[in-house]
Amino acid sequence: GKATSSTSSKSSSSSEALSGKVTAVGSTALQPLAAKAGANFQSKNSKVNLTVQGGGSGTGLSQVQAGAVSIGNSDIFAEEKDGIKADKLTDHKVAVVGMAPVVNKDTGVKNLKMAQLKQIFTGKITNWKEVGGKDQKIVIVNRAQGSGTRATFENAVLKGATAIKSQEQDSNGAVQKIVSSTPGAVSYLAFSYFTNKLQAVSIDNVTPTDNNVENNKWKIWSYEHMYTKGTPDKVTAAFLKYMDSKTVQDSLVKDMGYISIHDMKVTKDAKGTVTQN
Amino acid sequence: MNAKRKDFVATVMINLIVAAVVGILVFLLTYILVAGLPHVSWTFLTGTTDAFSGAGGIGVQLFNSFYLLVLTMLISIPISLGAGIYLAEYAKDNWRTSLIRSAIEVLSSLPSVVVGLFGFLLFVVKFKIGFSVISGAIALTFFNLPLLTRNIEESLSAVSSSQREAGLSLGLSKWKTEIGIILPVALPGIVTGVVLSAGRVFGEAAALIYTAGQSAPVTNFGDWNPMNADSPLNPFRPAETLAVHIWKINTEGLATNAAALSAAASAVLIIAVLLFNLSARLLGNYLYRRVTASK
Amino acid sequence: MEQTNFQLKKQDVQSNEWSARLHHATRATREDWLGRGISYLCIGVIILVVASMLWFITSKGLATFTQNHVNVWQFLTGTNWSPDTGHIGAAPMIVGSFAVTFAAAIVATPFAVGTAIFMTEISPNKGRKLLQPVIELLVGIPSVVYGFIGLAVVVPFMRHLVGGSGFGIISATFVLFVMVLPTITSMTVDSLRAVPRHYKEASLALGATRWQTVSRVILRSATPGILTAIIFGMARAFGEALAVQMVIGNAAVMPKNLISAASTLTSQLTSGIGDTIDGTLPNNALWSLALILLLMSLFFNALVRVIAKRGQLKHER
Amino acid sequence: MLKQYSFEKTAVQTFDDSVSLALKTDNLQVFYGANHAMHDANLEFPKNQITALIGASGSGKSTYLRSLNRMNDGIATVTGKIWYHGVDINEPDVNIYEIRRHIGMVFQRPNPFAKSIRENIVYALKANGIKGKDELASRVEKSLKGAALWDEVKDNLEKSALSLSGGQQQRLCIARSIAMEPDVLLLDEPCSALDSISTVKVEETLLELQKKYSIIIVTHNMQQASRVSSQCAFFHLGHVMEYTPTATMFSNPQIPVTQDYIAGSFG
Amino acid sequence: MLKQYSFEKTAVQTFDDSVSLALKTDNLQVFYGANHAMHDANLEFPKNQITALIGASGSGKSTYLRSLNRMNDGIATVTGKIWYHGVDINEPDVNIYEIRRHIGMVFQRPNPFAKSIRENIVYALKANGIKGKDELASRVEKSLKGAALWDEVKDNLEKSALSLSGGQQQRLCIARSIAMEPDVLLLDEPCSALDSISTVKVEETLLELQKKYSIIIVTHNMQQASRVSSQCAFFHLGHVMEYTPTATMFSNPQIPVTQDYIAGSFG
Ligand SMILES: Nc1ncnc2c1ncn2[C@@H]1O[C@H](COP(=O)(O)OP(=O)(O)OP(=O)(O)O)[C@@H](O)[C@H]1O
Ligand SMILES: Nc1ncnc2c1ncn2[C@@H]1O[C@H](COP(=O)(O)OP(=O)(O)OP(=O)(O)O)[C@@H](O)[C@H]1O
Ligand SMILES: [Mg+2]
Ligand SMILES: [Mg+2]
Repeated sequence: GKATSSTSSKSSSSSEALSGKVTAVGSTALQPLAAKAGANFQSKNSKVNLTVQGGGSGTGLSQVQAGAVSIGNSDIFAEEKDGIKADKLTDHKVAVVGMAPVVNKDTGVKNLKMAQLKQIFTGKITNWKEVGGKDQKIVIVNRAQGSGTRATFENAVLKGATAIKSQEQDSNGAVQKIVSSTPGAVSYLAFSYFTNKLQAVSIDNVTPTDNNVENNKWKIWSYEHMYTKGTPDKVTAAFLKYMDSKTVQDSLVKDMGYISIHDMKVTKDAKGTVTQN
Repeated sequence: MNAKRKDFVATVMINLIVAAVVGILVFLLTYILVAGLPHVSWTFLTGTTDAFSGAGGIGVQLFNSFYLLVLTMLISIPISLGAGIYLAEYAKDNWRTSLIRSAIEVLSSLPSVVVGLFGFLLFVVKFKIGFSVISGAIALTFFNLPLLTRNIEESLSAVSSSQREAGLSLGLSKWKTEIGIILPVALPGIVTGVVLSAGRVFGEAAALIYTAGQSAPVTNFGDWNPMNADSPLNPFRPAETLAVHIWKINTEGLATNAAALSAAASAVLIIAVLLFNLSARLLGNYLYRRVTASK
Repeated sequence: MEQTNFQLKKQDVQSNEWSARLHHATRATREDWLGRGISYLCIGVIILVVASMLWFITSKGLATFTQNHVNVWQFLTGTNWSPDTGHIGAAPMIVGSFAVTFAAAIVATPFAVGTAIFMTEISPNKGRKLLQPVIELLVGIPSVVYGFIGLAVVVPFMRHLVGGSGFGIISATFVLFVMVLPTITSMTVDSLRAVPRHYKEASLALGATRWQTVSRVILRSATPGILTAIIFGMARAFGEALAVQMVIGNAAVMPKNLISAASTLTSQLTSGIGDTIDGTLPNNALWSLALILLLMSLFFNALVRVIAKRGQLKHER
Repeated sequence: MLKQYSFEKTAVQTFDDSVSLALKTDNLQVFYGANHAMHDANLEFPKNQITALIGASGSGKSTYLRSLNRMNDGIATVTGKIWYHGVDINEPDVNIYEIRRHIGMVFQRPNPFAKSIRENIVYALKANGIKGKDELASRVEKSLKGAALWDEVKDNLEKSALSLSGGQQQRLCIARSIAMEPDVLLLDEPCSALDSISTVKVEETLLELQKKYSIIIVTHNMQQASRVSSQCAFFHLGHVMEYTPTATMFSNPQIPVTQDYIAGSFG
Repeated sequence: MLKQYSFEKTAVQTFDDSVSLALKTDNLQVFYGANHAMHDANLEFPKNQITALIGASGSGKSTYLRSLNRMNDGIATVTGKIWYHGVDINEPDVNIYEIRRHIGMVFQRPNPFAKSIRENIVYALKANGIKGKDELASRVEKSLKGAALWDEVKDNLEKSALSLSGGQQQRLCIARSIAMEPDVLLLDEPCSALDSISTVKVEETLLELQKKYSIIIVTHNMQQASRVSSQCAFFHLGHVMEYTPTATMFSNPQIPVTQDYIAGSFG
């Protein structure tokens, strides 16, 4: 759609009807939330035409930078991506997502040390029995290079080490299915994709829960961003404001298994430095 | 007797092959139908999707799939017809023609995501058409053109040349002969091409994600004026198709019953394809009989 | 008798009226111009589409070499694919695509041709009424569904059958085989049906068995059509991503054997493209994969065409 | 081995000014690529007569006939002149569609369109701008009567033409041609696929038609040539060897090659 | 309108025991789906003679002929018995390939394979397991001589069969058939696409061949029937109306329908 948006003031005495076009493109992880919020927003502002599409964080950032869309959805800080001039973009954090390692149920592993996890993903440990599980080969399922989830995971777990070459999938759904059906499989997923068919793994006996994310006891988490280029226009600003409102943050965000930005007790910056609020 | 034994062996082999193929087909179809049909209900068929979890009905997506198909065919059939006629009738048998043929075939080997991105950058972004049915239809046309063109060309040139001579000897133009006399006879073959490419349209996801989009805005099925923004016929609205919906549920869907939803949607899709194929054949046969006056 | 020279006859004098009549453009002439115009236009549109796709992919795909100054040879032969760290060796994907496409075409062809023979020569009735609709149905199943069925059925099956994780070229081949089967079969059926009937009769009347007739007369004269069918099948296999990606293991490493994880050009491209930024090396590298794919498919096309020319039989319609 | 006959010795008649000609060719030559299939054919076809072209298989009869209404365009290279109403219709700028309207053609194998009987006739009429239900219906009736087919099909005009018997199909093709009201009708072995009854019918039709049309017919059947034609041209290996009144040709052939052919003793 | 003739009144000869028969049908009926195309045909074909089948288009001649070597399998339903060497070859368990080897067939339109002349003949031989260069070469020569084609093609055996003239192609098809050394040769209007010279050649070939083979030929051409055949069967609307020695049929037809047909006055 047109990246531009126009506001026509068909003013009544009390309120001004918003109108215009907003297109948000990018992260598939953020897409359902944005879509639902967008639909709600639109039902309140019938003159607004709001489209939310996926395409991947890279696409979102590229296109918002090019001015082709009004909002670029991303799982990742713009600063983390080469080729994106982050200073030209404005970040709007709309949710926090926690991620955890998941393993196939019959590996018999429920808890891992951070170091072990790193060794597994760098290929130093290749059998579950080395970490107290069954005698079974480890099958690593990674996320696609460049994906936000992988970046978050590698920042928190590998800390600069390179993951061993392995299977790569590009969606939570595929990972979920592969891990639950492949003996010895290990990967990582956003909390909201946990099912009873796979085993979420605690790290150093910290369980992957929202609370632990909120106080940064659980280290693997990231923001969901909505980027705009320069100052957003009126409708876009109104929508972003709506995203930050209590209505969205307290119900939609939580329903979806994400963590409200309002509940966070810490802040992380693009370099990964965490500060208490 | 040797030859006869070979014949027997070959027949047995072919029957085995067919049995294997049929086995695979039947397995696939039952797998999808058995998993999906129990979850299909009227509300599922007509309801709207929850943008959030992907749960809920697939009414809009179902409509979108058909609408996109119709639009795609409206664009691609005339073009491939013209191109097929060119290849069958006007093209000389030289290197230029075979270059054209190769180029067309290469087009069909491009990954859908490439075509999708091309469509995205060109139609959605550059021409500012936006995520829309029409962008999707154009992108899908790119897939359809090779197969349809080849198919139409082959169906046309399979028609006996004596029919062509008959037309020309009456002073009919080449074009009139081709359109009025050869085309009707070639119709059944062309329907095969249409059916095959329709399948591709129904099943395509990757290209549509970037062009027709992944949202199915609730449309007003009472408003059939294509000019109106929320009319289902508006070609400029984003339109998630059933295949894209299935893809979405499977990749990022959060609904607790995602597996059932996807199975049900797949089953519905198969039935939709079946219905389309059957009606395309029926229509094809009807037209064939009409234009050729055969029983 | 001697030949008489041409003499002007009475009727030749009144030529003006007829000359006008026979030189005038008529409806038919105009129709022909129109028709020519339309069909040239249509082929022009297609050429334009192909050309712009080619230009699009080529310009994006060449950026890796022109802007990022990656060595073409290293790109083609390197085995380390991690664009984020600047390593872009596409050999694993080239080998993967090559293997999967060829294997699928090789496996699918006998099945498709066998089925097509059944549908045209052995049991035309059942073929037309039952097999054809069902086969055509398969084209409409979305790739994801194939992928998940592959994941749920083929991968565990292969795991039990040959060991390993079950992900690999062999599983991908199997899934692709099912996916390209409909295309190859339907198009083969069409070309078998187009073989003139009297060819078949001539052979049968000589006491040749059905198989002899099929293998030596019918298949031979349908060869060009069958090869086209295979091209289109391979094209589909080349371009397929979603399903392959789930069952091949999608790991950018040189496949060691048929059951170790591998990846294809298309699956890497599809899974990576959304997460890269326009104009950066990782993005350009993916487009280079698309370019390779294009070139490979051009090459196969030419190859099959050459084979077709060789084996072609001239026959009247 | 084929006997060698000299191509120098030919016997080709011409007509004087009192005879009006329908068509005439001047040094017509036809090449299929490098294959010189027709050498210098100089023939004159009088109006309202039937001229038969005879000769062995491959002697170039069809090649010659198809050149007359430019059906060889795009297939063969045709040089020389074809005079029709004082116009050389072998010129590139001539409107070939118009020529074919005026010079109709019927082929060896009946080739009706896969349409109804009526549509077969009406299709080309409509394409040439002839409209009006009544006009069309009367043309259909007239042409079918002209081809002696009306009685057999008048109750079934909507039936598929392909359901007719071979003989009926061929007569339909003739009807289709004469519905365009051509001047000249070219027929390439129109009876070779027909049984004797149908053949007789077609021959009767031709004899009737020559009152209105000039007819040129290729035939293998010498009896047929002698039954229907006034003039007869004998082709041999791409050369017109003899062109004389039919009676002369069969009773008193002028040159050795024709004599041998008529006697059935060459080759 | 077609005149109605009674199908009750037929004149079909049989032979006494002194004549040895090549083939014989007993109540042969053929159905194309619901279309009853051939009714109760009872015909006996004597050895080493030529039998002609005549009749109008659509009367069932081809249908009958094609049933004799089971070419109608899968196309039509054929009931009744076909006796060949004392075996009913219309039984389902009979090896149809063997039958077709012994009962060869030549079609109306010459249909050589798009292979070389030699390959056309060798194809079926090889398919039947005949090997050995010399054996094959001698068979090729013998059969081409048998079909009176040898002299014309002997220097060009590797040429494509499609480059031959129509008459040559048809003789090649005959050669291809007799290379299999069949007992019986079925020919369906073998000369309808041929010029008179070629026709004469083929007829001569047939007259020669009858010394070794029994021949059944469908023809539209009554002159041809009278020239080559000893027996003649007349078909009408799917019924065999008359079967008599050829001389009798043409000079003294037994029943009204044949009389009318021979006189050229029905239909
Ligand atoms: N389309 C073609 N391309 C190349 N050569 C051709 C073509 N048509 C005919 N010829 C050649 O031209 C010559 C004359 O053929 P033509 O068909 O005119 O003979 P014809 O007298 O009509 O024979 P017939 O009685 O068999 O119909 C032959 O040598 C033939 O091989
Ligand atoms: N394959 C077929 N399917 C259905 N009906 C057929 C088929 N072939 C022939 N018939 C019908 O059977 C009848 C006899 O046809 P057949 O071909 O035997 O006639 P014929 O005597 O050989 O005629 P012709 O002289 O035209 O060759 C006709 O009514 C015809 O329509
Ligand atoms: Mg000819
Ligand atoms: Mg017949």
